[in-house]
Amino acid sequence: MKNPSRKTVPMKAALIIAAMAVSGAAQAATQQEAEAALKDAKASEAEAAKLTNRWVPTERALKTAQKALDAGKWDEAAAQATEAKALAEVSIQQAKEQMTAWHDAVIH
Amino acid sequence: MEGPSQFKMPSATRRGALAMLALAGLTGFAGKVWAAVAPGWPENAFKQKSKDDAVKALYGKPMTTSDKITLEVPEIAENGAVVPVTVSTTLPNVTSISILVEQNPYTVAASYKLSDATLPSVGCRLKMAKTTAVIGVVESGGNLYSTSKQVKVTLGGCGG
Amino acid sequence: MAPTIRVRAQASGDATNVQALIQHPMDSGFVKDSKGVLIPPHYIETLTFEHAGKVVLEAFWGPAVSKDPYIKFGFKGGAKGDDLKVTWVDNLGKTDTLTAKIA
Amino acid sequence: MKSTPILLAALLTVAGITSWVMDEGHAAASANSTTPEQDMQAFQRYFKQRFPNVKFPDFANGPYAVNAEMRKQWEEIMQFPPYDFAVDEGKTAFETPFKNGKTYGDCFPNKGIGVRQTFPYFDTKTGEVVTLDLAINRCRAENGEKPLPYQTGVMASLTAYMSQTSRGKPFDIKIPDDPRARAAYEAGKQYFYSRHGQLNFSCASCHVTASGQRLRGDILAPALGILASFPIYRSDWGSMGTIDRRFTSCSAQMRAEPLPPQDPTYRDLEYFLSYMSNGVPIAGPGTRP
Repeated sequence: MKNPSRKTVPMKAALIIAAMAVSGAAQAATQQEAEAALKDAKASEAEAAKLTNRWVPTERALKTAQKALDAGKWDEAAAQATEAKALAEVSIQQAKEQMTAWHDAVIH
Repeated sequence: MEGPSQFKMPSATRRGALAMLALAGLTGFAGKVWAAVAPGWPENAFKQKSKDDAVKALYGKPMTTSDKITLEVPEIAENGAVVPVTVSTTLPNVTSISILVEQNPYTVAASYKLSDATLPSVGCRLKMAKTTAVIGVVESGGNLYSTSKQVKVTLGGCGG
Repeated sequence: MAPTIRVRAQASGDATNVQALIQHPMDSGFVKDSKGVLIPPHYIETLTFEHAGKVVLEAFWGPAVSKDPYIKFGFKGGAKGDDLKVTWVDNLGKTDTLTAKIA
Repeated sequence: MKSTPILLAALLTVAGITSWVMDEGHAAASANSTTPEQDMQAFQRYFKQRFPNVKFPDFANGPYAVNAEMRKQWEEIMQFPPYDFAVDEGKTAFETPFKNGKTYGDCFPNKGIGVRQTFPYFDTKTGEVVTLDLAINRCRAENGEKPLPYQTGVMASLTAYMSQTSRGKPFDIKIPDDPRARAAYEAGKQYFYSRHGQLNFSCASCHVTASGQRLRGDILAPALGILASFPIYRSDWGSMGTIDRRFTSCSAQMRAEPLPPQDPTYRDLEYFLSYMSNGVPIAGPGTRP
């Protein structure tokens, strides 16, 4: 019998790293940087969507980033896009991990 | 319920309503105009924010606790939006039963006028903003009696 | 308008047991809609039950009565086949009435 | 960046919850090696053992089957349930002919009366899971009517009426001998047990591992029979909601972006859950906190 709790360790680490990445993201940014960050975040979220695992906060951050971009607030747009990207990456990792991990939860 | 009793508002209230009407006309807050008061509805009592003020506005006399009143309420409300409450009593000559919720924005939740044929037991479903006391008030033979119970209200929004 | 009042009145022995359910929003005035705008108060103020020309219960309600409100009470007298008239009036002056038969 | 502390707190909370949920982890096995029939037996055995005092048909009543205090309030509310208005509206809608003179009854076996327990079924012609709600909208389309919104309103009223005519009839879900049907079942099963969303929950985290326990003010319903009372009047909503409304709000509560109503994945999930509940009687419409 496997120890199921071992499986969650990388997940936990990823969650915490994501949170750290987010808190360090508020740097000055140019329009190009903000646009690139948002494009990057959207690409990750598209991958999460393919795995049927978009997250509510990712969507929220993407929307806020887009709004900030439209309003010419590059710093906020970049920061929100970075947050969205970090969240999307964790959601992708979660989905990939769950492709096999779900078996452990099955009633049996 | 028959007749034009709709217009038997106390004059102070009517003046207030008229003033509001004029104000609404000027400022365009038309929504406010439609506030009406049904005949007999104790408007002042429903505005009170404490147990004492509520009882004073409803009955104008003091109350004493009584073990002849049964208050059926849940210990923990499954949802504060729908809390079943029943007040019954073995006291004689009951003319009125009221239900107060102590820490709701307004204390009076419901008040019932009973005829001499009405059995002294009323049940309904109430909203509770938070954990607080529910008070059952009974007017019997011209005197006021009450009993109270704490109902725990927890955050919902999940489960089911 | 679809009927907003449902009544079950049952004669049993020398008394009649009454239960009613009313379709009404009972908006308290403290709740915001999905756009964050306060929903104005809209609640039933009075609800009366009349049997044989006599009011057997007059309810005064406020914003603390639950949405789609319910009431349960009983009165002495009332026989199978008798009429029971139920009327509500709300704070916007809207009203509905229904005459049910005691079963 | 005002969301950061909240986010951080949520993530750290999740890390804690994860280990709590996983502590009760079940023995793993190659899940695909079991048949749906074996899955169902294990599933039902699990809940019977977890709730030894609950009579099998009572699993239709969700939290009220497993919590006495809540059951008392429910019985109070069931004296005159607030869904009665919806059942009336649903009956009228059900019996009112479409513009072409046909009715809903013409689209269903037995004129649509007492058939709720056979949904969802696997349609071997189209190769997909068909729920009652989807069948209702397909019926409308065939008769030149616009589709109804899925989450509440007339759709909830129609399914409330159709469920009421089916009360007491045990769930009777079949998985035909068709690899596509088996694949739909497996997809539903995978979705049920997979963690989704920022809170890292699966359906099973709440409705298997933590079922019967309190989450904030609510008692989590056991997954067995969890769909038998739908549609429901939830006090929290102050209105009726369909299975789609519940799935959508569950997803959102897990901070997973909800799928569109009747998304194939949600339909597969309903197929799996209903099959697991075979034998539990239909009790809908229901009320929930």
